Amino acid sequence: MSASNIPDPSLVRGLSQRRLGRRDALRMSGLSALGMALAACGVQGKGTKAPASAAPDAVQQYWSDKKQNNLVRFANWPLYMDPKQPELKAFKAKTGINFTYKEVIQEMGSWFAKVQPQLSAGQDIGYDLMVITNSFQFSQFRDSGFLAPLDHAKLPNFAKFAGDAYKKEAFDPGNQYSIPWASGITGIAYDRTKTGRDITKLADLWDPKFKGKVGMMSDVQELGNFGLMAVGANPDKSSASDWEKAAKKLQDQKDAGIVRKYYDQGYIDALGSGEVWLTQAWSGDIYQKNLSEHRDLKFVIPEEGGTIWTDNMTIPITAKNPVDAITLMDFFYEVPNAASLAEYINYVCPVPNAQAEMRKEAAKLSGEDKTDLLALASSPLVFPAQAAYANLHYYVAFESVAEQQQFQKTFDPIVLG
Amino acid sequence: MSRLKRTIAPYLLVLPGGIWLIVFFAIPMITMLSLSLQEGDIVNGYTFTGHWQTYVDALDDYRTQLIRSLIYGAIATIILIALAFPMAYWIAFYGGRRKATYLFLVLLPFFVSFVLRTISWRQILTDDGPVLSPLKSAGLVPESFHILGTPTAVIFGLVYNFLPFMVLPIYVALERIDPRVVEAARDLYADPATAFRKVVFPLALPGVFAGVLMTFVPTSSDYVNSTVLGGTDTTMIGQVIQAQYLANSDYPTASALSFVLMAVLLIGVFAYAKVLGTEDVMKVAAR
Amino acid sequence: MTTTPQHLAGNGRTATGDHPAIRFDGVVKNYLAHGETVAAVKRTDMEIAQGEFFSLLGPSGCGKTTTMRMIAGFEEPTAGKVYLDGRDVTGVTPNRRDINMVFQSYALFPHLNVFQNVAFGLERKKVARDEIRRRVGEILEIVSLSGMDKRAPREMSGGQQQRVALARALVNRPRALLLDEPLGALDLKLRQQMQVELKRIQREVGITFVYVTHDQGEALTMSDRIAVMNAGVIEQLGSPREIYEKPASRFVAGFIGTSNIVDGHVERIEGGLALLNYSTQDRVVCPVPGAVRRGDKLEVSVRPEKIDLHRGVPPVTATGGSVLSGIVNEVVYHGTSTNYTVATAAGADFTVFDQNAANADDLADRGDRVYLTWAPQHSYLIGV
Amino acid sequence: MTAQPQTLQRPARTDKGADLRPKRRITGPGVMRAYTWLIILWLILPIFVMILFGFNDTSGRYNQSWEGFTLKWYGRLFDIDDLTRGLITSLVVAVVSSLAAGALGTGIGYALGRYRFRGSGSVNLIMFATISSPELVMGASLLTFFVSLGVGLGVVTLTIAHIMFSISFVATVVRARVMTLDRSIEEAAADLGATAWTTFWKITFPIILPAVFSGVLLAFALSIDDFVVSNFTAGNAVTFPLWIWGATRVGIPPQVNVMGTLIFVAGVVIAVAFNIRSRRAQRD
Repeated sequence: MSASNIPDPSLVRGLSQRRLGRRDALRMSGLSALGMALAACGVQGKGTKAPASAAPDAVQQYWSDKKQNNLVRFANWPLYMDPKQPELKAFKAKTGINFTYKEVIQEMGSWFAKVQPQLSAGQDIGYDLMVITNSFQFSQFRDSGFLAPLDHAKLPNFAKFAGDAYKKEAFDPGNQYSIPWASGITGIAYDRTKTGRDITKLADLWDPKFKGKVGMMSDVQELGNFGLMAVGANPDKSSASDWEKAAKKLQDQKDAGIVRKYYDQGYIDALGSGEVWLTQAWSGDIYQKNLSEHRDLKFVIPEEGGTIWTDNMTIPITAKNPVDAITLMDFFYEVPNAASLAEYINYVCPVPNAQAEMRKEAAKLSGEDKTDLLALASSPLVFPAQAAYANLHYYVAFESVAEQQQFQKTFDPIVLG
Repeated sequence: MSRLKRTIAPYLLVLPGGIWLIVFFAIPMITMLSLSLQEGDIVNGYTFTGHWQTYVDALDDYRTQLIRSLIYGAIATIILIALAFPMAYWIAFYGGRRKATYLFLVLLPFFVSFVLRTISWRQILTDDGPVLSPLKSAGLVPESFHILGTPTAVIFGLVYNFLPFMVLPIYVALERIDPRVVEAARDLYADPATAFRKVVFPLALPGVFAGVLMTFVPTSSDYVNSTVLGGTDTTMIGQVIQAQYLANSDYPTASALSFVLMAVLLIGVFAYAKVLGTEDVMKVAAR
Repeated sequence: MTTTPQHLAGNGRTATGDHPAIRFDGVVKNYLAHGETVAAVKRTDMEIAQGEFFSLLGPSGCGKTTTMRMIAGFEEPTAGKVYLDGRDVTGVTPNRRDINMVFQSYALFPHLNVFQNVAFGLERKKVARDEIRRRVGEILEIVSLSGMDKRAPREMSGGQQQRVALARALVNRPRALLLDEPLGALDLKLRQQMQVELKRIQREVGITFVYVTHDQGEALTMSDRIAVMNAGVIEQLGSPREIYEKPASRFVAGFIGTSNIVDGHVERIEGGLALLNYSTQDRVVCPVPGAVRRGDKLEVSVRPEKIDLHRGVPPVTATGGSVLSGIVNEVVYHGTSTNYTVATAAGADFTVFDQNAANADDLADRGDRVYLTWAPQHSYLIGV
Repeated sequence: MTAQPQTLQRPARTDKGADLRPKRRITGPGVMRAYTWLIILWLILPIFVMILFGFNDTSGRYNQSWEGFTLKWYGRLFDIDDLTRGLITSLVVAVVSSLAAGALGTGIGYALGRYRFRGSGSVNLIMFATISSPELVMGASLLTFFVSLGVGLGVVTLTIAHIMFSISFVATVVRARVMTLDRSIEEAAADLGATAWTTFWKITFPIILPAVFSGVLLAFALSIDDFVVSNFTAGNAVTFPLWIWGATRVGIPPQVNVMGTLIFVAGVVIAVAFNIRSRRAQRD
């Protein structure tokens, strides 16, 4: 933490964006107690001074010759918007901009692998807007120069309505390349009827009583984070030796036969079907599962802490319609739109005012619809209380590709064993 | 003129498809070999350095998965022969006029997507699903008993998905046997078991060989079954390769593993085909 | 069919008559097999006359089919020239030769019905639709398939398919019709019927038929002339009678019907008859040309049905002819005749067909001593 | 009275016969018949489950436990745009690739079945290699190939890949048919005045057409069902199986079951129709 007060030499030399990210991460973690509510963080300016694509005139250069073309092509994850696409329809009605919406992103790694060839060849990937997670692929996208720098003059709603926490994400300081779509918390989900007791801490994931009934995530970052927190390390401040310890801890868990499987998002099905009794989980999933199947699955942020991540809207550098894209990005930050979106996707909403909006809307409804919406508006998983953030950690921030590869190599054998 | 036409005609016919296969099958294999010897990362690019170490490291890290895959493939293949043979035998010799109908029933799963079928099994075999739930309520198996996530589940899935590939070639081979040959054996004092052992089985062997060829390679390189039905210690090499390519973007490692897998399987296949004669195997396989 | 349709019979082309329908001029056909040259047809010269029923007869692999395929144009001669109607057609592709073929397997187009099969050639020649319909109807009548034009080939019997193949070729009024063992796939009874039928049709349409077969009976029944081929060489070319009665070689003698062949040295020559003696009472008498001298070694053939078989006593009647004694080895009863195999004093086993006529009581048994006699004119000197 | 000995004899005889026959039926074929049906049921069970859950009255995204019968998912079949698009992509790719592979494979199959030529061994070898190579490796190598060329992945590369793995199957089917083709049929056409071109289109092609057609059908089936190769070469294109694979992370919506059911039914109907047609053609 104190490191943030000492000027980083590489920063002075105006070196890599990644270092800036790391430095920022440190600062962020220091402020985590307040959920980053404090705006007193002068990183933004420095960030925009960062080299390469982040050169001060980069934004100007990129946007100077761009015009609105009345079309935006949106690439998103499956089931990340109401299939009826009410928000997009509203957007079209308001702006006259046509849209295509495709749920083509299923995994960060595979998405990167898929579009990397086209992007590096400078070809249009067929999308003007894509939602990507703040995993290390985010840095890969950014460091490869695949993301267009955002012109914040075109994002007034974001400036106005975005929760403060979302304005200074560690992985993209100053939102140079991205603004959040939705955010989520990684914690533990469990089926109270199976476990027979409340789950409160990470240690429960290591409880031999649940042998073969514990789900962990196959994403090495998520898995590694939990391993790190279990050995008492803070993921975003962790070192290679912490990683080793965490990997050992996770390997023990696996060898003891406690882990049923390393899941992608399939853990939801597994939890629902009784395949696992408790599992690493993302907050919104559990909400949706309970709502749609009238289940009472629990989600908890473990005592030792959970992690928070963000899925972000970005514009690929080769986009044909960036102006339309950035207009749409800003549109999602209008409070009613943000509320409408959150109603469907049930993840943490980056627009705090949406909570009030939802309650307002609920007042107009009656019966089950009203209760549901009110429940949603009060859900700590969609609008986490400030206190909840106290326990939340960020992803491990890597200083270099080599470091990231080392991290991956440390945890890969556990998942792929 | 016409003689020249006749000489070049086969080449003109083969050329378009042949070029397609060379450009999109043979050359990519070479590209993959080349990439497996390169160093770098996806952001900064790769350069060829003849880096054999990738192979050493990859095999060091994933030897277990490679061997496990071959073992799963072998077990699945053996089970497949045992399951398929009696069935093919019965259809071929006792199917009568409904032979085609039975074969059609065997092929029915092919009309449903491979992925969907496998996911469907997941739904059936799940811990509180229609199979295990009654057993658990009846107290026949402990509450924590499960099938999914075990090697058994993975091999079960492999056997399920590839059964038709074993039944068909064995059926074709058996169907070709002239029943009079079997009668002749009986006439020459062979009891039914001996007639089967000395006449039917040897004649069906090419079918079994073709079946092995058509099942061992896909089962041991599969990653869908182990991903959907497997657990923590059932990872097969296909999963590793898939993850290295499509999640980690570690192309050299992925290429090296693919190349090793292909080499192991293709050398096996070609040796196998050489011993048995490609023509025969292909003939049965083509049916 | 009493009247022959004018256009089928004459067609104004066969009437030219100056040229043989088909002429082979020094034709040779070699194949390259495993790097070695194999002669399928050795240097051959032959002529087939207009309107002739000509058969190429020989065992399989003798080159008869290759010869025919060279006429059709499916094979090109390695050397020499093929003339059709006096025109050199060497190197002309089959579809441009005015010759049609009836294939051994019939080669009917399975996806086309009878009418479409028969009309195929006419369509290629861009004959008018009405004309096609008329000619196909006509030819189907000739081959007795009227009203079957909508049938698919697989719905027909072997004999019917054969007729379709014939009609399909004939309807084009070819200069010559080539038939490649067309009756091979039919059963005996049908085959005999079709032989008569074919001969009738050929007479009616007056087209040159070149008929390839390995069945000597078939060739003898139908042909005007026969070329007997062996190992790529025409061994004998002549009328059926000539070939049967006067085989030019031991091969021909053996291949056409059954022949008994004896050899021996000429003892004396008397009035154009050579005498070969095997013992005091065993002798073969054979008419010979003047060039034959005493002491020459001769091969003499005699047909089994020309021989009389006498049991017990040596015959006194056969003074001027051949007499051979022997022991009966085998007796096979054939209904119309009884066939004997007799080990003779001449050293060769003889086959004798004894007609089961009215006096069928003098049957010989195995082991009986018999005498074989035949008239001098029934002995034929081979290879003259 | 005279009938008595007969009635006495008869049961004895039939007893003996009955003794021999049914015994064999029960021990051998009888057991195997039951076994065969058991395996067939096993093969069909997941299909049944898939169809059943297309009628499941589930309220949310998750379609896991039975909640009652409904037909609503059939009415809302095309509610999920991307799933619909995935299905359309699958169909388009399958149509294009099966036709292209049909053309290219027929050329190879015809040449191999019809001619003897230098290099046919190599063609056979490469076909054998494509058929017996692991799909995974084919997909992976194509991915490296396209990435090395700097070609973006998408519907085009996907189609290229599907054509590649289908060619050999079509060629094998066509070759088998051409080999059994009576050569004299083609000669007969030539003899009747047809040029090589006419012979092929009027005679040879119609005769081998059923084989070409079943080759194309096979290619279509391979393409529409393919997951492994597609996963590597589709880039940001999404096919029906790829969408399902992606959707497993959040639960498979009932529409997938419905589409799966419809594809299944369509496939079965086409196959049965094709089978009946060709069998009728054979019988006639």
